[in-house]
Amino acid sequence: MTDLPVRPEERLIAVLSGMLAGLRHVAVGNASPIPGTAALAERERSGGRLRVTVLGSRRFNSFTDGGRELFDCAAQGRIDAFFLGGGEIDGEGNINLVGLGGYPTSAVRFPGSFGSAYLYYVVPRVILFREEHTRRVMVPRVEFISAPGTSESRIYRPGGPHALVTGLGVFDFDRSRRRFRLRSVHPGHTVEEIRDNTGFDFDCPDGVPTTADPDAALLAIVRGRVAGQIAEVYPQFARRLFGAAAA
Amino acid sequence: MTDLPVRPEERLIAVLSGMLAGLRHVAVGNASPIPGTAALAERERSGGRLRVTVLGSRRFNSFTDGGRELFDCAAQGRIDAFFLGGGEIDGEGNINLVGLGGYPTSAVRFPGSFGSAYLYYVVPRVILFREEHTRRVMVPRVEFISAPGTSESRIYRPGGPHALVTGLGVFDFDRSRRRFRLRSVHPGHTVEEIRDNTGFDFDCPDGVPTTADPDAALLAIVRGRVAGQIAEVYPQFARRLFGAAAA
Amino acid sequence: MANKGLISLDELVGQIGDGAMLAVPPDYSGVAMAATVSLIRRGVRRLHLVAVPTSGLQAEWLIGGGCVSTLEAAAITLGEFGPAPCFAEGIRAGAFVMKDSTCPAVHAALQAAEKGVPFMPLRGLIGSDILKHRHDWQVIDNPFSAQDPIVLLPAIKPDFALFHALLGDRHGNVWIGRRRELMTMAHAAAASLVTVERIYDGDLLADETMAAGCLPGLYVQSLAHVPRGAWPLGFADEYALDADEVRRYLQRARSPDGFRSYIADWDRPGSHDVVAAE
Amino acid sequence: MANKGLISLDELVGQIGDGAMLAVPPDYSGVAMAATVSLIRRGVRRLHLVAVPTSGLQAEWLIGGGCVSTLEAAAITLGEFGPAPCFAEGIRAGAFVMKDSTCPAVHAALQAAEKGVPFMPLRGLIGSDILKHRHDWQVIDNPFSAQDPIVLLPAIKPDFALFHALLGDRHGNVWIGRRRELMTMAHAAAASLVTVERIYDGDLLADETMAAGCLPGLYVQSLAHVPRGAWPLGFADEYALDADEVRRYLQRARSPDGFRSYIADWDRPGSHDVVAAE
Repeated sequence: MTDLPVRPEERLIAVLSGMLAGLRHVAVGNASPIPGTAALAERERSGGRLRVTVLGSRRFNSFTDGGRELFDCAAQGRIDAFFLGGGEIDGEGNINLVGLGGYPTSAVRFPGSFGSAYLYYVVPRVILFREEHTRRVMVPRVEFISAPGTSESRIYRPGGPHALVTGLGVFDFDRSRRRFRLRSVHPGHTVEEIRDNTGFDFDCPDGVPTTADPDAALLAIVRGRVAGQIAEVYPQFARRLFGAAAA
Repeated sequence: MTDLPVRPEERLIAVLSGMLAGLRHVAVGNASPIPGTAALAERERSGGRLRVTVLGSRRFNSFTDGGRELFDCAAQGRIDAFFLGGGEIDGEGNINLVGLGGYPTSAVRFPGSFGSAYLYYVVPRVILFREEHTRRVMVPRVEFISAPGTSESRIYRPGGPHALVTGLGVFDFDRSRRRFRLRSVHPGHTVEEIRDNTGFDFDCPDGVPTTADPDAALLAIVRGRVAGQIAEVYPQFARRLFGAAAA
Repeated sequence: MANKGLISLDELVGQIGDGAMLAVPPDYSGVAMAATVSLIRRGVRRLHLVAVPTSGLQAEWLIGGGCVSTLEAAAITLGEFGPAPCFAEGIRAGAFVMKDSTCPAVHAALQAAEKGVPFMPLRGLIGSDILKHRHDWQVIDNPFSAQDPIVLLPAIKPDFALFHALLGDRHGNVWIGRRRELMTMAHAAAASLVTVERIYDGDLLADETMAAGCLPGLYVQSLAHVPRGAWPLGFADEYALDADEVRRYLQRARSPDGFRSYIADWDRPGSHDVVAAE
Repeated sequence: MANKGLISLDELVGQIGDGAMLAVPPDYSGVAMAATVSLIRRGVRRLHLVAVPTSGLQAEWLIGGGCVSTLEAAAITLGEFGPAPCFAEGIRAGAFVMKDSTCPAVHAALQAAEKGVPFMPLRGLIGSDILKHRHDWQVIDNPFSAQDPIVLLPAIKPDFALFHALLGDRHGNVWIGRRRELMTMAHAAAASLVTVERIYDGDLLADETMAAGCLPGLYVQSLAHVPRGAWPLGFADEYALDADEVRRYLQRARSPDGFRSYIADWDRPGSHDVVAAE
């Protein structure tokens, strides 16, 4: 299995997984196969010390107090990391999950903000993840702020954006400067390509490295045990990527 | 069974039971065998239309959301009647469940206010019940107000005292006048005896009637089915009064 | 059970009048889809629909049926099936008042109703455009701290909670298991209307293990026995989402006529094998 | 389980340091009495004890042992056994700070901590002397209404929740059944310490029926296997209150020496048959 070439999704899984090292508990929301796989992979690497809650899973979800427990648990400081996406994401880390072209009568309506307007504030390490990296998504300024990237200092906010991971590269977020900084570019892509496809300004050091490939140990974990685990919640994803069924 | 003479407890049960006629739901707190028996008797008379919640019972307690559910349920307007006692009760319906001789370092400490400082406000028909009717209990002014009998009009208060039932007689409470009014005197006792043993002033119409004895139908219910039901929670009470074991 | 006992599906939804505030669970938590179709066919109007905290096909169909005048939700999503067409079109046309929320805000506002308090505080939200557009929400300074603004959400008090559950007994007790948002909804609502997959013989509360996962009949106004009552959504371990049926809906919903005929023709599998009212 | 796994009773209570805020359930809800004795023998001091919302023999013994500097409770009662002597004497002597409360206020303040909000509103209370003496509570005007004062209670955030439950598994999951106040306590507390009557082989969360009544190990810092861990109190359907033992206690507690020797001699029935740490 580990002889197969590294697929782009596996590179993303490796990047996201690395951002969870040393944490106690990561939660993964709905419609998040890659973050879910990353979380389960890091759980394996940690020898089970990382607790993983995957919404939609039975095995990896121990909540027993209904829909509110994820949010209460986060508010209690018991969730270290969470993943959020965005129909639009801007350079200050604001995200739009609501719509485009006017509000409330949006011409293009997204599903809605889900728990973002809460979890973005209370989870210390929120990782923004969106595979599509275009100027349609990475905009100068989101049309509707489902949740802001930063807040004034008097606002209670133990949480916020930690990084942005896309199909082109990886950015860190600097909360005090309210800006992204390009950390790495995925193999086969360039800084210029990222600039061309990003509607906002970001910090870009000289000589941005290429995103590292996952090492063999991680690949073995992902393609092995974790492929079977994630298949419980995302059977089509697991089958397509790993040829795996629920284990 | 119904040939036996009416016992004082049965008279109290009949009085309390009559106060629950036509209600949807009555809750009975801890250490309340006589109110519990009255509630269950009225349930039988209503053909089961009166829902009875008896704390400490398994059969007559359907709560599944923990200790708060009684209070939440009351706040939702789903509990029509509740019983409260008092180490001290005064003429304005104030009750003291905390202590005597200073606060917080009371010389005589009672257990505490339990839920009275809440249920007295939100349950429409709170029936004060205390068998001991002496000047020690029925005082001019309680030393500590666990819960006040009345509130200013701007205070949210759908609930409050409905009546006071003691070992000597029955009082109605007039919320607008903030006073008790003697409704009946139990057989074998007199208005004068009640006056002598009451530390507060109350309204007393001419010719206060004698508390009616329970009718044969109610006695049969109480001594029959209900004696077995109340024995689940109050086995000693049921054995002593009715010779009954849990049924 | 507060009053009506075990009744038919049409009787159940017949209690939901025009203008009612109706709370419904998310797609994974037991959605009363058969009841929803019955409601649409009856032509209910001006519902204030509260998704707890999100909805999918149910909100989509109620909107398509012209039943909704206000929608409060943290999201409306058909998941992998893409945009919900009637929802999207209703938003474009301003066909209903959209009250965008966030998941924990819906939960907290229902808890306020459950506890009989007028409001509930909630962290987060400040700086979000959700808050900017929710004129029914307020920001106060936390009285226990200096310089600490916090949002207060008014209680949401639905007239009805409507959902589908696995088991119900003849006392109106309903087994909901881990799906405790159904309990909060039911506590918060004036009355709960429940369809159940199966009738449980006996008293669900008599067994402590079952009781731990029960909504007591105290909160349940009536209950109808509706096998496959969540179809075409999936339900617990009973049946999976019927993806073909959802795709069939999406095809037919391309026109208003198509939507109408879809709802008129809708028939859940096996529904003729069962007597709904018993 | 957050970290410590299945450990001995002494290790369990060893985590509760001087000055800790400790939340405990009422006598009917699973009181960790064996753990309490272990705590007293260890000589813990300055506990801030929160009864959720009342306590009995457990608070009485902790007070008698000189372990309590602050007590928050809606009531302390030994029920039919009459006044709790150490509690009554402690009140008279001002041996600890007494924070009188009312049941729903304790529940609501724990729910505030559970939800991570700084306060919770509650009806009632206004005009009560409880409120008059609770300088940590505030009255505000309901911002959603005119002329409507309402009490705000600050969150109670215990360091530890300590209780006894029927079943625990090796993942730290604990079956609490209908006793949901234990869940609120555990969510509100930084860590939960639990003694269990029996160890459950397997995963309590793997079965949906059991899961509905479980506190997940996520909240449980450690767990000790302590059969008859609530004795002499009764526990669920397992054993009834041992009235003779309570009377024995009351007799011996007439003097401080008597109390000390009672605690020193205390030994729960059958405790030598069992290996506490496994």
